[in-house]
Amino acid sequence: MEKTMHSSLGLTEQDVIDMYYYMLLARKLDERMWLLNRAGKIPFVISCQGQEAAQVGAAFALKKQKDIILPYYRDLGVVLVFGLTPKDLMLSAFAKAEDPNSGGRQMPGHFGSKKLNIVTGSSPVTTQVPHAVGVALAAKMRNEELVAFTTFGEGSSNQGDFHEGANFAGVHKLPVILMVENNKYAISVPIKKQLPVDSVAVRAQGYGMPGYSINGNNPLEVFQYVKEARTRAINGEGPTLLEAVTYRLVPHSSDDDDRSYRSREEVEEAKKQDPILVFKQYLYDSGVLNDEKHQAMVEKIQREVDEATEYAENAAYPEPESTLLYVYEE
Amino acid sequence: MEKTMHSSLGLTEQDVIDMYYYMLLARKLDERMWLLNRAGKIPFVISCQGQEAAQVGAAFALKKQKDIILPYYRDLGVVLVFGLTPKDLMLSAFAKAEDPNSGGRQMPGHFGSKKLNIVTGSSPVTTQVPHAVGVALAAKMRNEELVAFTTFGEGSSNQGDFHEGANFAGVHKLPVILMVENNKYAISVPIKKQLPVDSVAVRAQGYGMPGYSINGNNPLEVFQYVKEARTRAINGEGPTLLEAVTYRLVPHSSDDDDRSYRSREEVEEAKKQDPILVFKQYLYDSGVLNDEKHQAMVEKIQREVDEATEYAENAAYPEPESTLLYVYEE
Amino acid sequence: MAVISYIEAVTMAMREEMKRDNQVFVLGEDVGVRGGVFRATTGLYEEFGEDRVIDTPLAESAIVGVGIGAAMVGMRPIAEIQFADFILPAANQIISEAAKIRYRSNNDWNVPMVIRAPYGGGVHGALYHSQSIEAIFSNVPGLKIVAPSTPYDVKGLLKAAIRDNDPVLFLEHKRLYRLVKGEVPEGDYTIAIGKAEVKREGEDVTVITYGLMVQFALQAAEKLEKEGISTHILDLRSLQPLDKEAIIQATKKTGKVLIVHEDNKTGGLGGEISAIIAEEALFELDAPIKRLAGYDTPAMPYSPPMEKFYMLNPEKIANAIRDLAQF
Amino acid sequence: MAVISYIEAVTMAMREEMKRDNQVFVLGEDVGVRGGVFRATTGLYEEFGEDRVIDTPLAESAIVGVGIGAAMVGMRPIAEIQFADFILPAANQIISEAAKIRYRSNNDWNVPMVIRAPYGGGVHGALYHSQSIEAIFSNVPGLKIVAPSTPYDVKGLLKAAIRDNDPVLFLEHKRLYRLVKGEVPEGDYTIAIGKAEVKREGEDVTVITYGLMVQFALQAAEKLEKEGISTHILDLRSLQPLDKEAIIQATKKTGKVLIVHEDNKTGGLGGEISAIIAEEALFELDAPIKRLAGYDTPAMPYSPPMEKFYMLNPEKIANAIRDLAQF
Ligand SMILES: Cc1ncc(C[n+]2csc(CCOP(=O)(O)OP(=O)(O)O)c2C)c(N)n1
Ligand SMILES: Cc1ncc(C[n+]2csc(CCOP(=O)(O)OP(=O)(O)O)c2C)c(N)n1
Ligand SMILES: [Mg+2]
Ligand SMILES: [Mg+2]
Repeated sequence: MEKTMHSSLGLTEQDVIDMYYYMLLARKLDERMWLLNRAGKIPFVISCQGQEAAQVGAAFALKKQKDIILPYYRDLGVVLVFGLTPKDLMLSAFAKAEDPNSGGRQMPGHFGSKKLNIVTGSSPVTTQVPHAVGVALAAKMRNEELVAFTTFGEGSSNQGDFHEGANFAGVHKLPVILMVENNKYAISVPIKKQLPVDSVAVRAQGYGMPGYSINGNNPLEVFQYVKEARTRAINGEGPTLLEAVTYRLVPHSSDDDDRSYRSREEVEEAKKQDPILVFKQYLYDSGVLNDEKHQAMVEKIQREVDEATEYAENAAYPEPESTLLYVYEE
Repeated sequence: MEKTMHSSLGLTEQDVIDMYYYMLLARKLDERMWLLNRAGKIPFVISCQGQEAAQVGAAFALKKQKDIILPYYRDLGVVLVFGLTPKDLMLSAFAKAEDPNSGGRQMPGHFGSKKLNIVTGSSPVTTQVPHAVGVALAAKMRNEELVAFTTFGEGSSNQGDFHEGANFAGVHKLPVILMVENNKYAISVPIKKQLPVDSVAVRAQGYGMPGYSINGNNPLEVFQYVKEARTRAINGEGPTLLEAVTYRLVPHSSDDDDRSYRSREEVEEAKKQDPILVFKQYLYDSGVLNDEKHQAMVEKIQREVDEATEYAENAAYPEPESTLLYVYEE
Repeated sequence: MAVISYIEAVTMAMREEMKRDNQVFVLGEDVGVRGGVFRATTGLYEEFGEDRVIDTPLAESAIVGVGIGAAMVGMRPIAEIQFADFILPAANQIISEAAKIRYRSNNDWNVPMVIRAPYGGGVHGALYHSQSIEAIFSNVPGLKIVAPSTPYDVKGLLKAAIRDNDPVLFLEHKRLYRLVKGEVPEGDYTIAIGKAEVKREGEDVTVITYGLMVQFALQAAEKLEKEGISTHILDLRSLQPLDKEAIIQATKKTGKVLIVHEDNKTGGLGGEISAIIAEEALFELDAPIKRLAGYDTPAMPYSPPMEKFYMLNPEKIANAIRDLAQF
Repeated sequence: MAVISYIEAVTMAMREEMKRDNQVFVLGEDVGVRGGVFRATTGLYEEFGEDRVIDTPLAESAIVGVGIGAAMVGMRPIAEIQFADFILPAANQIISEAAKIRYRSNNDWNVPMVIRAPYGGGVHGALYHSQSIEAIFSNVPGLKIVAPSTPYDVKGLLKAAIRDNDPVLFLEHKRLYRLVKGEVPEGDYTIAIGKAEVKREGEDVTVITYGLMVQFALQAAEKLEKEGISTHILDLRSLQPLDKEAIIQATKKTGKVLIVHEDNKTGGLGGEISAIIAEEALFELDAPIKRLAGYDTPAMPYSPPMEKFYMLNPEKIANAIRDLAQF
């Protein structure tokens, strides 16, 4: 990265420090959740680790309270930027009543908050792609200046819903951004058994939209492409397919053991490109960050994570009988 | 077309006369079915008219009794070449017990015959694409030298099953040929409302396979591309996506009225490229066919269609109680 | 009051709702210029334009999925599935998504969408244009299912469905489209989803049914009246939620219950209805609870003698009622 | 005879059948090197190679659809759906295709395929990793459905399913995978699909159930025995076709029937079972036919107190049996 990349993109020093802060916050929350899981305190974790740059870079290019996002289960970085707090996320991890995503009904990673423009997500992969297209269709019909932004894994791009949604968006030239977070694996299945092509982005051509494969370890590059895609969308030029190439640094979830299907060397090699490290180096190199400031940030995050954990751990569970609520409008 | 195109493709005079014969036979059978429908004798017709060249050209490039085909409802031309007789097809149109496709259980156009390597088809579009891929997978596993060949409309290429099937075939480099018969409409919906791209063939790139858009009004061009695709498949080079560009010369089916959604001028214009006329002209120009021979062929076909109609009209219906048979193995 | 057909009532309800609320729009295959393959959307394209009457690509999962997305941000899509038989590519979007969105978001998001689907046989539709699909969706909390039998009910229920804040699967029997005409007021009225209606009062045998079979049962009852058999007919109208109270009342009325549906018997909705009675009104019964339903074959064949063999009709229903009356 | 777990019985059956018949192969997500997310295919990749244990792209409609294609030309695919909750993208391939191919081709083509799907809750799986999906497929003539409750039954039924010439949906309860162990012979045996089994003889109340609930019902019966209540337990094992004869016999045995399933009550399989009894054995009954089933919510929530509230357990079953015994 050029040392001045951020300023050439119109980002201030504070902006990039904020970006880094969100990336680190996502990472630290995620790490804490693993600890809590291993300590038997929460049943399940699904991670963002390795994908924070793609997530935070993209979210910074969107307009909060205006754009509507449909994130997938790894998008801790996206939803933090959009306004879910560490406390909200810990409440979800502990499945407590106050969890704003689902009131403890869904597993962690199933984000949703109407007031934050985060559309509720589910587990069956890729169903959010047609939803995002529908959100964009509504925006177009109502002449609202917003984009719908959705993400999914490269494995999930093989589902029929990806194809049907992308085609619909292309035909109607809708303001939607489809971003694949290509982390090289679908659980244990490596790219070459999922995809006959090197890049999911090439599929864009079949849907009459631009497609770009970009470095998902660089939040600034992701920021740039999402921003451009947003501009095109707002200008009525239709959808964009982006593929942010990353690597999943940890097992698929807390139920997985990745040693059976990938070598430790491969993982170690990937860790050298850990987006947190790479971006930290950039900020140091650009003179935006130094050890002192960094230490302060780490401590702040530490406190936030601690507080969130403590609050969530002590928060009340939902009433058992509340299981029966909200099947239909009440 | 070059006058000698067929010989440069290794086709004899007899071969191209046979091709033409099957095209004309398909057309005449189809026309008869419309008459029977309008006379109230059969409840439903779905047509091949305008797509005979694509169908017959493709079928000639395959190996009967070896390759396995999964045709769609318009493929009268394909299944005639593969061995279904006019009688068989009229038995299906009249829904008689002897219908080899389904014993009168399915609408006409739902082909199937195990002994002729024609896999049973259904109405929900595009489900045959994964089936074709599965047939090809089996062939690969068993080291059998054959290809699976399947067809579908351009509208149907927007279904998830197209994407999922094509991707699977690409990943496993399977011996399968996917041929889109692009007749410009999905019932009333014109291309531009179905597809954001000019050609379905561009989608091939997303599945790591070659894709070609070809002139579906020229049986020799279709023959050539299918033959090449077959060779690739047999050589272990994997699948091919072909798009044969045609035009649907008649309404979608006997239940449709196309005047509400396309102009008569457009249809008349397309009729100038009617593949039967174009190929007839080629055969005349090449000196392979003349009025006398043509007349004899027309008369032969006339007789075949008459005989088939008469036979089928007088054939027995299935026993009502046979409705209960073959839900499971018996 | 105009006398119109069942399908005209479908169109009238949509037109009135589209006028009333500009968030209402239609999407599906051939719904635009063509006005739908059955003509249910006739005139809507001309009146409301191509932005609100959208010819979609041929992809049911997208039709429903895009509808869900639009509905979540406050639009009121009416998605047309061309034939109910082709709803299955959208099963995941309907069952995993539309039906679960309110629940999974703890009441934060909801899906005010209608999915219209022409279903049923007796139209030479063969295996894939004749199916009844209600059973597949009858085990899906969060989804409502409606299946009217008259033009009047069509209009009132379709308007209620469009205004409902939860997803509604609206099943229109294809054979009823032009078979049945009835009086339908021009103006605004709705019929509450979840309420059954007694379509005929009687004393000897209770028939519980819905859709086309209501009409057939009424014809059977007419005939049986001359034989001195009095038939009570309950039209469920809504299949989810079921009107349990009405089912129990109808059972009490005669003590003999015949459940009729065109769908396959095994695993059909009749099982649920019978179970409600056997669980909550067993001692009201004077005879076994009978089900008259489609055979357990994969829908009905094309060949006319087979289709006829498969389909229920007023005679078959009359016979079953007679048997039960004589029990 | 080895004592093995329910999931080991799954693996053993597949391994033996893959050895016996080289047309048998496995395809699904993560079934290869990983041996399946639950480890059901452990060791198969190593033993039979990547051509016969295929890690597919993440696309259920293709997993089933490709399986169908291979099966039609004589292979015997075992398709794994990673969680039953994710079977819906394949609903069209299963219901419109696999189940109808023999019928629509007038017995010319057939689909000898098994679709394995881990289902059920009580595993902190939340809304989308806990569902019971049998009801959605119980109205599909042409498809068979099996849902065993013990390791012995797993092995015998899975082998029968693999050798069956029609498509079989093989439902494995996730919670049973490691909860239950039992004696399973090494060698070859099959259990006929369509045959229920009395898992416990009793006199006072009949419980008709399947899957995990068989184990819970056995625990409940154990407890109630001490209270002097004798419970008869019928394990359906096959859900399609149902063993009607066994259901009627079990009803006659006590005259009081409790149907138990984890799936939502409304539209669940219990309706069909109850209806069979109310139609064919009504006068054998001494009490209303009771159903104890999951609440009508979209599956069970994640939060432990809610999951616990939702899930059936031996206590809830014992209470229902006790109520019925006292009726
Ligand atoms: C329809 C469906 N099938 C299967 C699963 C189980 N599953 C959960 S995540 C996953 C892999 C997803 O891979 P990818 O799309 O690459 O996303 P990643 O987890 O790598 O970010 C699978 C198979 C699911 N959630 N939904
Ligand atoms: C899944 C599904 N949805 C809808 C239909 C109804 N339908 C039958 S043919 C057709 C149009 C098909 O268009 P295309 O694929 O271009 O083939 P063509 O008929 O033009 O040859 C439609 C919508 C269907 N058969 N299957
Ligand atoms: Mg991935
Ligand atoms: Mg077409």
